Amino acid sequence: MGVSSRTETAIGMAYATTFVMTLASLLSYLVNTYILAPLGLEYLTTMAFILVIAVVVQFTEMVVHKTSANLYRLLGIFLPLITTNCAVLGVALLNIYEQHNFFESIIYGFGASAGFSLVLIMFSAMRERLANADIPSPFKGSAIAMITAGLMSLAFMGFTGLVKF
Amino acid sequence: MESIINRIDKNQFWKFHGGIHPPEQKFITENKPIRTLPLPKELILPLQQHIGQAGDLLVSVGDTVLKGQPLTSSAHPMAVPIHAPTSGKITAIKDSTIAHPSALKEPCLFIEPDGNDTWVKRNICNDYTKQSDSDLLQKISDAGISGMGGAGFPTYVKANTSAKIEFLIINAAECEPYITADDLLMKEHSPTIVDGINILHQIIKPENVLIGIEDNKPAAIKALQNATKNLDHIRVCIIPTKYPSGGEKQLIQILTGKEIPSGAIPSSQGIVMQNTATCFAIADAVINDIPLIRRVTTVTGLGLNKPQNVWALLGTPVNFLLEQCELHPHDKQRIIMGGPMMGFTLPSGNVPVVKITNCVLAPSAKEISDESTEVECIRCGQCADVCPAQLLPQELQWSAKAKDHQQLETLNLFDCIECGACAYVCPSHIPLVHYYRIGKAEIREHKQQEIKADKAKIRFEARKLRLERDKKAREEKQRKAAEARKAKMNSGTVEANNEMSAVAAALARVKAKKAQTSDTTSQDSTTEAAAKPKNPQIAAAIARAKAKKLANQVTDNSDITAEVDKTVEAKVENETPTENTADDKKSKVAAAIAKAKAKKLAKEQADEKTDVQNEITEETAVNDVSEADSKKAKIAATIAKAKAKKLAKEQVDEKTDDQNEIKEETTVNDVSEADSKKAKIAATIAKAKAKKLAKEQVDEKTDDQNEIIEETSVNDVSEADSKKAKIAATIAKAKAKKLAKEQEAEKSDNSQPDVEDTKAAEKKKRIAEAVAKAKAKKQQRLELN
Amino acid sequence: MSIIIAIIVIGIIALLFGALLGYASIRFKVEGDPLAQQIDDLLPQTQCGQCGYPGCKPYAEAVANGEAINKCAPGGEETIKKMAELLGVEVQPLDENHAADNTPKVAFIIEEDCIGCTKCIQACPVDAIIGTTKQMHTVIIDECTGCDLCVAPCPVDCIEMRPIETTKQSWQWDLNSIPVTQVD
Amino acid sequence: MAFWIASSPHNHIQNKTSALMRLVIYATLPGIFAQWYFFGWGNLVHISLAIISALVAEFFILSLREKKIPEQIFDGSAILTAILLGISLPALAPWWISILGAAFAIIIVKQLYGGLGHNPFNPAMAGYVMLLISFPVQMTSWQPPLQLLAIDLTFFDTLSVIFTSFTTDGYSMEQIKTHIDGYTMATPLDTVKTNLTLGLTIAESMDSTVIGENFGIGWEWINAGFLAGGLFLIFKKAIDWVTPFSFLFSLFVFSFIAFTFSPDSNASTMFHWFNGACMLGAFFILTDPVSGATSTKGRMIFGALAALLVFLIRKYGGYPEAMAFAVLLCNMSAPLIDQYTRPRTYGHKKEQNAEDNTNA
Repeated sequence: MGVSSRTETAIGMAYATTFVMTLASLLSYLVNTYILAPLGLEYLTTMAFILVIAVVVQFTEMVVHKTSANLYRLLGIFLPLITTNCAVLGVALLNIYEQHNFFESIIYGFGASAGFSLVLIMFSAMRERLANADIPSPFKGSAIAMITAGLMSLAFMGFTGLVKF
Repeated sequence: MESIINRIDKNQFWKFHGGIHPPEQKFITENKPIRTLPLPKELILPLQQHIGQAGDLLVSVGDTVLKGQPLTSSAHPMAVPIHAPTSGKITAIKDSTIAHPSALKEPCLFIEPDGNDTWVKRNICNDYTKQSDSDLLQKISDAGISGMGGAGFPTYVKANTSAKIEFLIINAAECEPYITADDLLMKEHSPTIVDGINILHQIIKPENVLIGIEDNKPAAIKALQNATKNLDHIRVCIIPTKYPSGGEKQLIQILTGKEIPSGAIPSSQGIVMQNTATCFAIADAVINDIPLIRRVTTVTGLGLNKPQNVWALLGTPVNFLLEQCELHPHDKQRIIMGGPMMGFTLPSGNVPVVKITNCVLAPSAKEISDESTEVECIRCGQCADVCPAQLLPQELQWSAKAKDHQQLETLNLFDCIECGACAYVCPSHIPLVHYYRIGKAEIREHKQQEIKADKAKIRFEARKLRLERDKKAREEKQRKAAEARKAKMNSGTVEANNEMSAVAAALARVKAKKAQTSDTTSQDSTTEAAAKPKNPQIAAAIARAKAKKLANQVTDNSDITAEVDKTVEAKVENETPTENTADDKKSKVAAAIAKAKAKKLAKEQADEKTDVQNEITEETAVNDVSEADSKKAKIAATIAKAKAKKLAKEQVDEKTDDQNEIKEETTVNDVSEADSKKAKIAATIAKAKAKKLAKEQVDEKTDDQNEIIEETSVNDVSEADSKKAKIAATIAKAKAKKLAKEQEAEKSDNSQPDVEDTKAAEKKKRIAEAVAKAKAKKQQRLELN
Repeated sequence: MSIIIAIIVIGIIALLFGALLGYASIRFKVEGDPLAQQIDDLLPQTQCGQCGYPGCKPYAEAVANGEAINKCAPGGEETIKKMAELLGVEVQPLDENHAADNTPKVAFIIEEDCIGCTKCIQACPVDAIIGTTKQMHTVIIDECTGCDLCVAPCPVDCIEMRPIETTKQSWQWDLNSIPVTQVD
Repeated sequence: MAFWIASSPHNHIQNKTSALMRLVIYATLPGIFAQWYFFGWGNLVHISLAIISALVAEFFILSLREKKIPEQIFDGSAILTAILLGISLPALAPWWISILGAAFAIIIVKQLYGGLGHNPFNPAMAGYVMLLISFPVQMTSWQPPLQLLAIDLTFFDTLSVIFTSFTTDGYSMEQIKTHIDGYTMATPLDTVKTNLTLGLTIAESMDSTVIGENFGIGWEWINAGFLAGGLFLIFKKAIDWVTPFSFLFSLFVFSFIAFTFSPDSNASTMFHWFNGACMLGAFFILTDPVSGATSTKGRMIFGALAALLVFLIRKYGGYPEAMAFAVLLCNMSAPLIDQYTRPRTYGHKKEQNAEDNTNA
């Protein structure tokens, strides 16, 4: 919501999230396989992963701040908020759940974030177009964005059954 | 490059993107010869008729001028003069509506023709080929020739290019519907036009001369071909009719396939373009020494009975033209200067014909209907298909409506040539061009403002620097002067001695004064600001200072000192809550202190303080209290003697707070009652304070507390159910006891002066906590209620 | 026992990552935040002090440190919008205390009334008034920012703010404002 | 009198948005006729129901928003939306399906975004998808072509089925769908899909009665009707040719590759072309300028993307008819496509433009 009002920020966010997700699934795999599993501490995965994600996000924030101060400013609070993006933790946990190996984990994390990025960027392009639309005032801003998201999910229903597990 | 010429010879041209075919409507005037009009009664000559600068006036009101006499001159390179179109008298020089879409008023010369049409002395030149380039240029410039196609760019500037020119393109396309001025000019005066082209050729020395003409003017093409039969370097290029092929960039693309980069001028690509009418004017000026005082103007439209091309003197009011062509106006009649695609409507007929006026259009209601209503854009993209600049008009439109300037610039708004093709095809009838114009004007304005802001910033910074420098310089000067004086004094002369003694006396005086005041302003210098009694804080500061003085006067009495210290503290506390609430009180305190009666003061303080504390309990946040702490600490540091007593007093504070808390616990009724009770408590405390001496505090206070508790619980019994009240009372009692214990403990701590500060801070923290607790509880209760 | 192991393991992981972050923070250190400078660039530079700060730069610094962005009256909504975008905060309406009509104006000295006191010259933040003691003063229109700081100090009230006249160049294509003259 | 002041250009093409809409509506007629001929009155009933519902919804919203009601309500866009929705509904779906669908399309998908010109999604297709997801049973109860019906379906029968779900003779939907031989009938696309899961090859499926001699009884003619209408529109320059061409061509390419690769498990190109809502989508829905891409390059991509999605969903997806989903997904990506396919402005170098795009 916060970053999807302009394509520019959405693309920045997409990069950041992709980076975080891929790195997080990599690290969480390592942590799980080489630290937690040997010690029989699997019940700590969630906690450890949150730690991992927080660290990766912090790291990303620093990198972004260094490399692109402009993007850093545009993303603002939303950059650290990647931490709370459930998808990141979800991917990390699913990796364990589905018992992916090292490369599968990375690919899975990358794929999930690529999908997230695609939708985010598409959504932002739509919102940019909507910014100029003559929307009734009660629906301006977030309201119409939510409706749009709803309609988008309708469209994505078309992929039902496309993926065979 | 030969290939371009080869292609042209084969009549193969390039195409520009888009373009439209609006109804041409040239038949209205194209078969009628150019008519010469009688002299109008009055001529209105705007001083500026071209892009650039207006010249300086050479004449004044009342002067008699001859035909062809220059009226303005300027040394500015972008300025060309204007000339008197006929002989006559200048009747006025005033602001008048000019030929511009804005219909703004600009300075104009009014000439009343005398009917004689007397020429100034002319210098007819029969063989221009013998003249030097600079002479020719000077002539073109002096004749006041500027582009007659639309923009009005001074011609000699264009011709005086230093770049190597490959193509000189003569724009005879005349793609706008209705207009036939150039067409007729070519039909009737092709040889003169070709002379003009040759003059330009001589100056510019291009490799090729191309005349671009649309294929809907066969007669003009024929006339041109005849006139250029023997001239190999001139090629007449017949291009397909399509709007806007007469646009500079478009014509260049059609003929040469080249694109002029955005923001660049054609000469950077080795191309110069001139209009046919301009060529005619050049020939007229160079050969016949006739400055630009007349032009062919198409007066057309079905709203006229006699539409025709006319030789119009510059300055002829449009009204006169319309009269001559017999306008029969209808409701909502528009008079358009220029063509139907790019022209602009005139607000009145008083607007004069100027150098760029190639058409005056008076359409009937049927031809051009009135404003059709705009509906929403459906993104059909037809506008993008016809845009000759390959812009995205629909997206520009969204951004223009949303005033998203950044996006507009990203979409290259400034490459729009305002040809109107997009608005012409728009099925939703959106006046697209109008939106772009507004957008452009806004962006331009904005840039202007930005430039101005930058300038202002620089000036501001410069000024600041200067002021600083001045100040330093002044100080330096003073210092030097002082040194000089010192040196003089030391030199031992009588005068010097006198001076020295004078200075010494003055110094002594100052010192004495300082000594006097130093007692009163020992800790801070806020008394300096005493001149501003309005400021409550400063008033408080003064009051503080006064109180201090007072304290010094009665130093012996430690009790009173304590009281005074409390005053100071009360004031400090007064400062801490939100200012607007405290202002009144502060001034009150100030007034009270000014009276300097110790007892009264003490009482007042007590009231004040309790009030303030109550207030803190009610509204200030914890950090306010901590702020108070820091100030308190400061004062404490300076008044080290009174520390022990102050701490003791702070216990009272704490107690008061706790009492409030207790009371709040026990009270189940509403706030107003609580307030009255508070007041009672305050009174009690005040009494207690008045009585108490530093060492017997604890016992007494506990007693007092108990009393208060009894009181409050009794009050409660009468209002709330007795059980609750009893329980509350018990709790209160317990708390009071605990409190007393605490206070005792704290007192023992107080005996150690080293840890005083930390202890005090701790205690204050506890007060803050208590306050917060009380607040929370109160809120809870309110919610419950 | 396993709890202790768990705590130790988590602790070690945390330490490890902490070290990593610490290294990263040194490696990716960012020098100085040019935010105040950027904000200053957005402000209209009228130096009018209506925001309560003695000039645009001090206000820009204050905004960079968390001051409200809606105090610049000459900049109006436009500036607020830009600052909001820059700082990534919501657009706020212009602060009521600072609201003013922000049509561009310039100071104009009524020359007959001017007594040559130079007070306005001292007040002008951009040195746009020229003149000297006991001589008539005048405003350099192109330099005037329209801050109206010179109006108050004038002892004879000979300075007034006049809206900038529209010229062909600055015309905003407002067709509706064209006075339609009646012709017969 | 006073002179009238206006901004240039002063003359204007005599073409109106509403006229454009009307033209598109006329162009749907051949297809509708074919539909009526092969499937009876059902769709006509739905079309009229949808039009009424759409107009009422439009009126309601416009009056709430205090807009110019008479002009906007009859600009044709609402009617066109309703017609497109009515065409795509199963002929014998209950009456409330079309009412609900049209109201959803107009109120939520169109007017909430500000009405004509602002809606990012095609209202008709969004309405259809909503119905399909919410009421899968009703929305997949396709009536077989009339000639395969065991029962004679009159106009009144149709009305009766739509409003009461039973014919005047008391037959239920299920019974109507049942073939003379006792098989339950489905659309050709459905049939092929089901058969594929059953392990039958395409060739075997093609023998199915629903498919008939060519690619599906009735369906081929309906699609041909819409093709004719679409060509008419292109001829009248009411729609751009790029999108349908790109779509059909890409669909051809995808299905041809698949077909040559594995003819047993992939239907032929013609089968794809002339089944379902292919032509309707290609000429009437994808070309909706409001929700589509704008530039020529963008339209190419837009059409190709739609074709890919149609093919993928038809081949692998859970829903047999992919057109609506594909349209919505393409609508979604249209703004993005637009942003990256801005044509080079006159006088701007290629690289510079590319840079502009990345900045945008």
